[in-house]
Amino acid sequence: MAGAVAHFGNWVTVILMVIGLYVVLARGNLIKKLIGLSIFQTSVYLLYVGPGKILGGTPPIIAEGFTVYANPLPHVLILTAIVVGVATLALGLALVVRIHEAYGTIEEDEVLGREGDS
Amino acid sequence: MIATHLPALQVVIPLLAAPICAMLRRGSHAWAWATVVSWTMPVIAVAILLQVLEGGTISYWIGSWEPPWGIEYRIDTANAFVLVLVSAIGAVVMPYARASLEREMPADRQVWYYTMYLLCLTGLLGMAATGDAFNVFVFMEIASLSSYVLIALGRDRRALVAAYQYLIVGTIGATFYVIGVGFLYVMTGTLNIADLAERLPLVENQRPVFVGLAFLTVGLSLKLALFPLHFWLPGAYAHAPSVATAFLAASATKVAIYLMLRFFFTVFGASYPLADLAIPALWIALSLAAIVLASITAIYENDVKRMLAFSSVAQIGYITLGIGLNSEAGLTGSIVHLFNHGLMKGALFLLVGGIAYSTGAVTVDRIAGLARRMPLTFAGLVIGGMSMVGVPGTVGFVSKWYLVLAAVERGWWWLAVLIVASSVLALVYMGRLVEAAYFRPAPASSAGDQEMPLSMLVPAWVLVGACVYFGLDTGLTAEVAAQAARGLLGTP
Amino acid sequence: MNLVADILGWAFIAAGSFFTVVGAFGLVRMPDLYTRLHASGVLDPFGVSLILIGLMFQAGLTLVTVKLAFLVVLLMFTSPVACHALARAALHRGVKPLLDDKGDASSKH
Amino acid sequence: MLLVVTALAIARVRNLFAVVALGGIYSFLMALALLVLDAVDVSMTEASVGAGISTVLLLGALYLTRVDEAMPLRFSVAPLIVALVAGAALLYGSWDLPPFGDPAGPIHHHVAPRYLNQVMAETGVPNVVTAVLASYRGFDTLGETTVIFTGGIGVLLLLKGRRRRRGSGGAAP
Amino acid sequence: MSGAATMLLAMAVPLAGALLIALSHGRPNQREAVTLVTAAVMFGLVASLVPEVMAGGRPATQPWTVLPGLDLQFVLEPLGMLFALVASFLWIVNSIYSIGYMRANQEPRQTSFYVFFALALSATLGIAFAGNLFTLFLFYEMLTLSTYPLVTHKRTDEALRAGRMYLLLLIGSSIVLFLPAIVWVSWAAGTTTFAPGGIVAGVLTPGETGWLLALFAFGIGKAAIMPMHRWLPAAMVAPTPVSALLHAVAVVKAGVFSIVKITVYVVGVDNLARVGAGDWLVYAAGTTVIVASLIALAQDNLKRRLAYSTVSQLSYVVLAAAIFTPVSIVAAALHIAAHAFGKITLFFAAGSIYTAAHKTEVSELDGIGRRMPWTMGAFAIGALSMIGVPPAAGFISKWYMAGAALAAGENFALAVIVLSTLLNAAYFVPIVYAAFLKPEPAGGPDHGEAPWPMVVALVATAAGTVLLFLLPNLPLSLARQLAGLP
Amino acid sequence: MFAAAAIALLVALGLTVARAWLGPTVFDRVLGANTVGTLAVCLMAVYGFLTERPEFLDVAIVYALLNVLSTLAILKFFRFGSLGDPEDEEDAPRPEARP
Amino acid sequence: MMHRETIPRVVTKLLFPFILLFALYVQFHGELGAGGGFQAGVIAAAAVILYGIIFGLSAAHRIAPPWLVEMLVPLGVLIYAGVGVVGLLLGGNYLDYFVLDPDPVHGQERGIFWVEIGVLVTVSSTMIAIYYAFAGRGR
Amino acid sequence: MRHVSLLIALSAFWLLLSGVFTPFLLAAGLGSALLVVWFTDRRMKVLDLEGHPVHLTRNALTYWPWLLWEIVKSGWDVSKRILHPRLPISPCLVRVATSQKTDVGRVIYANSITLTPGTISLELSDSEILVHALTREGAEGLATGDMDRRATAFEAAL
Ligand code: NA
Ligand code: NA
Repeated sequence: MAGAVAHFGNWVTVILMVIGLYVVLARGNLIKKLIGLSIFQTSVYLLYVGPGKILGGTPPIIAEGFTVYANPLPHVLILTAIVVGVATLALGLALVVRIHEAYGTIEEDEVLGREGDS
Repeated sequence: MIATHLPALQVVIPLLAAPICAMLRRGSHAWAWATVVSWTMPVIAVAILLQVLEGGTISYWIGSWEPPWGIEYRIDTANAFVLVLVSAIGAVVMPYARASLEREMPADRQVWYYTMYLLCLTGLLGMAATGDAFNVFVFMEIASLSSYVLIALGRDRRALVAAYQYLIVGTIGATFYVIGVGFLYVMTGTLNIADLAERLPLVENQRPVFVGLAFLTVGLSLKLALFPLHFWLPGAYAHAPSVATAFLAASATKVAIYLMLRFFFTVFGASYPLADLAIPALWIALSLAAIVLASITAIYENDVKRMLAFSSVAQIGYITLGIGLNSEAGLTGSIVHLFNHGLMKGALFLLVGGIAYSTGAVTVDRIAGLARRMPLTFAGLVIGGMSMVGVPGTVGFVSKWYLVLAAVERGWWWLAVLIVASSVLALVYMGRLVEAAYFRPAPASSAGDQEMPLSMLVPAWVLVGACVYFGLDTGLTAEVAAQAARGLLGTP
Repeated sequence: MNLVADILGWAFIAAGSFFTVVGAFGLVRMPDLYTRLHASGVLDPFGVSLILIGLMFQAGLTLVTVKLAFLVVLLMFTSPVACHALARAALHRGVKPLLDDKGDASSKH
Repeated sequence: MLLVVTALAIARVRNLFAVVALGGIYSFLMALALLVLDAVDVSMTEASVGAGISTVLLLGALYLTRVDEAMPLRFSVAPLIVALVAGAALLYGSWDLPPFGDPAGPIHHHVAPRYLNQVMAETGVPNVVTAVLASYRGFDTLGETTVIFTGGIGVLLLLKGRRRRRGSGGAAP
Repeated sequence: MSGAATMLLAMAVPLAGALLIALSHGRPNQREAVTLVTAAVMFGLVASLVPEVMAGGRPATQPWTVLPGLDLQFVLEPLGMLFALVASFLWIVNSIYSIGYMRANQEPRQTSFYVFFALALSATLGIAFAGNLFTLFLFYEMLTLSTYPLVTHKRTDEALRAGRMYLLLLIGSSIVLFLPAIVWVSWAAGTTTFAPGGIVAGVLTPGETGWLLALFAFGIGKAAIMPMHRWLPAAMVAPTPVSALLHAVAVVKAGVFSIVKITVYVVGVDNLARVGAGDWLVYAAGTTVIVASLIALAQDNLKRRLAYSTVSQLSYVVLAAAIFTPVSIVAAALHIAAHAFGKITLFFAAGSIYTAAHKTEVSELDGIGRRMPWTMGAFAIGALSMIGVPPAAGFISKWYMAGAALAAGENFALAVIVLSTLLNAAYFVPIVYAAFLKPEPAGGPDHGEAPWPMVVALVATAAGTVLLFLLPNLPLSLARQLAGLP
Repeated sequence: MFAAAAIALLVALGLTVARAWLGPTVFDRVLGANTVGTLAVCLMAVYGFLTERPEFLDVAIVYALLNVLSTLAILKFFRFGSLGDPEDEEDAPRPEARP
Repeated sequence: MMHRETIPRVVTKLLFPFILLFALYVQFHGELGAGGGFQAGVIAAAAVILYGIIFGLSAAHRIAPPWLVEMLVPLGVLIYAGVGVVGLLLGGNYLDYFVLDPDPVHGQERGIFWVEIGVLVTVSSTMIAIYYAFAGRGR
Repeated sequence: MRHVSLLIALSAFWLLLSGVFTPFLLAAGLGSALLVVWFTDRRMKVLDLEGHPVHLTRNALTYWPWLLWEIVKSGWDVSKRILHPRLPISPCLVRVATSQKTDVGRVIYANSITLTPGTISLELSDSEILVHALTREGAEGLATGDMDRRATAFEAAL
């Protein structure tokens, strides 16, 4: 039981990853896929930041009266990951817009179906 | 003085050059700027390689913070070699890009396109040079994002779809990589690759480490298009602008392979000898599947760029096969083929791009009889094709030789025979091209076709020449690759 | 003085918590979009502001209080804007409000 | 928990506007979770990116495309299996991770202590995250800025300029 | 000039020739002059090496190390000397013939024809001079590639199909079987350098030796041991000079040459005789001899009949080698030369008939001997050589072969030789008979001999066939040196 | 007491997410999103007191600001179908509404 | 012309100065508390985007001209990477801030300050540029 | 005038947010404030009567407490109805007349309506506001025009 509680965060990470990955792989809508991709990426945030936390600690901003701080390194890494994620999303959406202009649809099946008549 | 900063300059120069390039107003200026910059890259890379060969591993502390607290650039023979490959390909394609892009892209986009190219170069060089597992991810994303754009701007609308699919797959791959690194980080507390290698034995045989390795492997396999995770590659290579295809085919997957080598051998090598895991059998099986199935697909492919793309998947199979063989000869074969395949695929894609420049689409039917109108192009294609087959005197032979040697060393005769026999498949698909171009009558519609401009032909032939030169003078590449292999294996 | 502030603070926080939960409950219970908007008005900004004000009493005269005050003002400014825009957009999109029959003794409905 | 519910809702709902709205919720909740994990900077970033920029981006894309997702032709099992296998692997691996919040974990004893203990003496910056971000690992952040730059120029390259007619494949050969 | 330098120069000359021919595009006279001069110079260089080899010298050079343990290496020994001599001489004759044939039939793409012909000759010399298996393999493949454009010269769909078959069978077999065999040798013996007595002797077990020999025998598809022979009849679509090149000058000869060379210098004759691992080869080769002869008998198309004759004759060489005695090796070496002269004569004749009379079928040749006496006379001599009747060169080699079989107690081989001789006679004699003795059908075209260069060439090779019978000293002594006989 | 407030806010958060999940119109979801934003802001403030580091209110302020931005963007967009000009907004193509 | 969106217009007008100042506050206090160049950039960009949403894209183009925005995107990277080069020129390694000032700690502060500026410039301008690209595509 | 007042407001805002009084940060604050004033005025052009209604500060002191009390009263009322088992609501739409002269005034009034639980302003035009009320009583309360008068008085204090 204690183990299950301790791993609650991990469960959330795992479930988010599964949902995200499933949406990316299974959904045909190109925008929905990108959203799934974002969820998939955010699952990583918890994976990194979770272990950085120390119970009874505080955020890693040095202040008087505190000695136990969370590990700042995962935070730094995830900041970068978030930025990368948003850049990817922007680029992906730009591509979707162009695909829509070229094919008139953003459903994967239809796009692939229309490749013949280019 | 400047010699000590070469590792940083290798990456920082194109990184600085990219924003400057973006501020330029005219495509021709941007081209000139990007050319100048990309030409300094191989100079630096070769200088680094010489330094490494002379003085051993270089460690450069960015921001003067000592590793593992700061980010370290750590260059040994293996990545110095990769730097040389990437920067050389980058330099060669630039003169080619001008004429090629002028036909494929509106003028107002060219400035940014060259910016993207410089960024892609930055990313790839950074991935190869850095000694920090997370820094790899950052530069991987620079390279990936820019390559999505480089691909998307192909003249065919299918380029957009290909780029989109590449973006999805590439992002999943990168995220898997980050997850893998995350596990390793949580178990060891460090991100520095050398430090990881030191600290992993302390947490040997723990599940998070295994899972980390698995995620890393899958992530990088997606990036390097290991069979069956290669599905994104043919579309991406087929529809991208020619210059982008040539550059990416010759360099992007290679850097991912280098990273795979780095993690398999430097990081995990000490504590988890590959032989102890179930991975090698599967790995070799996948590599062989790549070689055979992708080659067969290439045989039936009518679009020449797609044919070459499938051929790339097959050739990557050779490289990963060498990794799976896990011996000095095998790794030497892998590393030298990584370099050699870069040369020959670069050459072939540049040549095919030149054909596309004249004819628009490049299908086997379309190039019928073209050899007479474009003799130099097709002569290069023949040589490149021979290299692909592995004819002695070309680079393709050298790599296969080491792979066969490694297979024989292990006593796996069947594997040696398969490696050799698979060349026949390459012969068939390259033979189809040659037969069509030389031995079929040209359709009347091809009357206006002519050789691509010299600015494109010369770069292509530089790579063709390299295929032959390094096939004849193998000392350089094979020796360096062997040293890199020893470095990765930790043997003297 | 401190004690008074403390007690006042707790009172505000308790009231705020109450209204917040009630508002959220209304958000679920109300029959259509517009009535739900009313329920959300209990929560946002009303209940939330009460909590924030309570926190201000707890913090005393510090920078934190100023920031909390800013937050309250911000919510006061922005919440009605969002609420109004939402209702207006819904109306324009043809989401019909559920109306009580005019003239009836509707209050006992 | 709520995160999971929201994520499921995102997966379920077909109107993409609703998905955008739910995405906002998801982001807020994620930010909240990050705050609870003491990752203040990350939380702030996730809020500004997830709730702000992503929303605007998605809306922009939706405006240029369409709002509703088509019904899938069939329920495909393969993606689910792939996702579940990856999830199982992740779970398998995370089971043996150091317990949550345990100060004995390896990451609290290697590399990070120096940041926390020396940061004032070495950089004079109390926000350790900022110090690591901008100095110790400043090169990562340079790369990160370059990623933004890449994404920005990439979007401009794709979307700026004349809009091509629908269906035209591009320049004629 | 040292022997080694002469060898390199001899290989370089046709390359330079190819370049000059290419540069002479559009000037037929210049182009053909260059071809002839190149061929003559090459022959001169090769011939100049004879005294040294005869004296027991083994000029050697190692110009290039591809990879550690992998060298480009040339060593001239008697068998190579003999092969080089035959090939370079026949090139001269073939060139003369080609000039007549190509012009008379107004073939397209003549420049590329001469260019690739020259390249093929360079590769052939490379094979003849090869000092190790790697070098042999390299030039073997180069020969395949350089002859591919010649095989597909007509560019028709049929020609392209034949070309595909040609490439796939030859390169396929060489890569799948030949190359692994080389790797095996290299791995087992630590070297691929040819050495008298064989380099795997004592290294491999008898069973392994048998397998190795099989890999070589079938991997060297140019030797056309069944079922690797199929490319040869298919390649008949090519112009006659190309057929001559394939059947006589270079390609199939390179195949049997390689087998003999490997038998002698890699596996080792004594070794094979001792361990008995190669006995099956006698049966494989013998079967090929008989089956191919029977097929030849059934062919009406003259060139196809000649092609199957070649398949059968090549297996003579293999058969001889597979008896594994010194005398049998002499026989094999001699038969390479003898068959070369005989078969080129036959093909020249077939090409002349085609050029002059546009006839391709055996059944059309009634009475043609009277219109083309020189041609059919030469044909008769070639046929005699094939059968093994004096005064043609084929007799000597068959004589040695039969002797070796007798001495070794190889009754099967002996039976094959006898039976196939009868079969050879059965498919050649009727042609000669019909040409000279049957009446010409009415209404046929009125024609004389083919253009004079063709006639000159075929008469020269026919004369060579006879000369080889009368003065066999040079080939015989080379062959005896090869076999280690005094 | 802070904890009690936090629990109350969490309960409210759960109910709001339930509304967002249930819909049924897009506007219900937007309302849910906006309300979650406000609740999150408040929760952050409370959590700051709970952990004795109330100065992280900055984060809450950022949230509040961006919450407005995203809500306005969604609604503006929903009415006029663009993030662009008010001048031609009535002419702009409208996406289909889905109740 | 009467704007139909009176309420949002009036309220956001009121808020703009404070949003912008808040962005700058986050920027300059990145070393002390949460936030930094990235967050500040996003907030500043959000102000401009909000302006565009309320007043129209052309109005947004007026206050932040596209050419300027497109120049600022690379400029930020250049500033950041340039700080590294300065470190190089002053005899340190790349991105070495210690050499930026005789007092190494002060050098660190100075370096961090400037790279954060670089991040701010690139992030804010990129976000605006992306918004422009999407919003402008529809016309 | 507005510039100065905004500058002061922003500077104060900075100081309150910051709480750190190093010379550098003080200078940065002043610089930032100046920058923002310049930008909002010259480029955004939002620094007008609408955008910076400094003139309204005086009357805010009387209007706001009254409004807050209204909010509390209505909040309690709506809460009761939410918790009531029978959910006693009677939603209706009403149009209320406005007497404010400026947009700002009308916005203040409309926002006050919305802020008060139980009523939401839906449409705003020059002379009236369309209001959705949760209950008929709420609608009638608005119809008395008390809030309208107070809002007008607030606005008129210029
Ligand atoms: Na109200
Ligand atoms: Na209200």
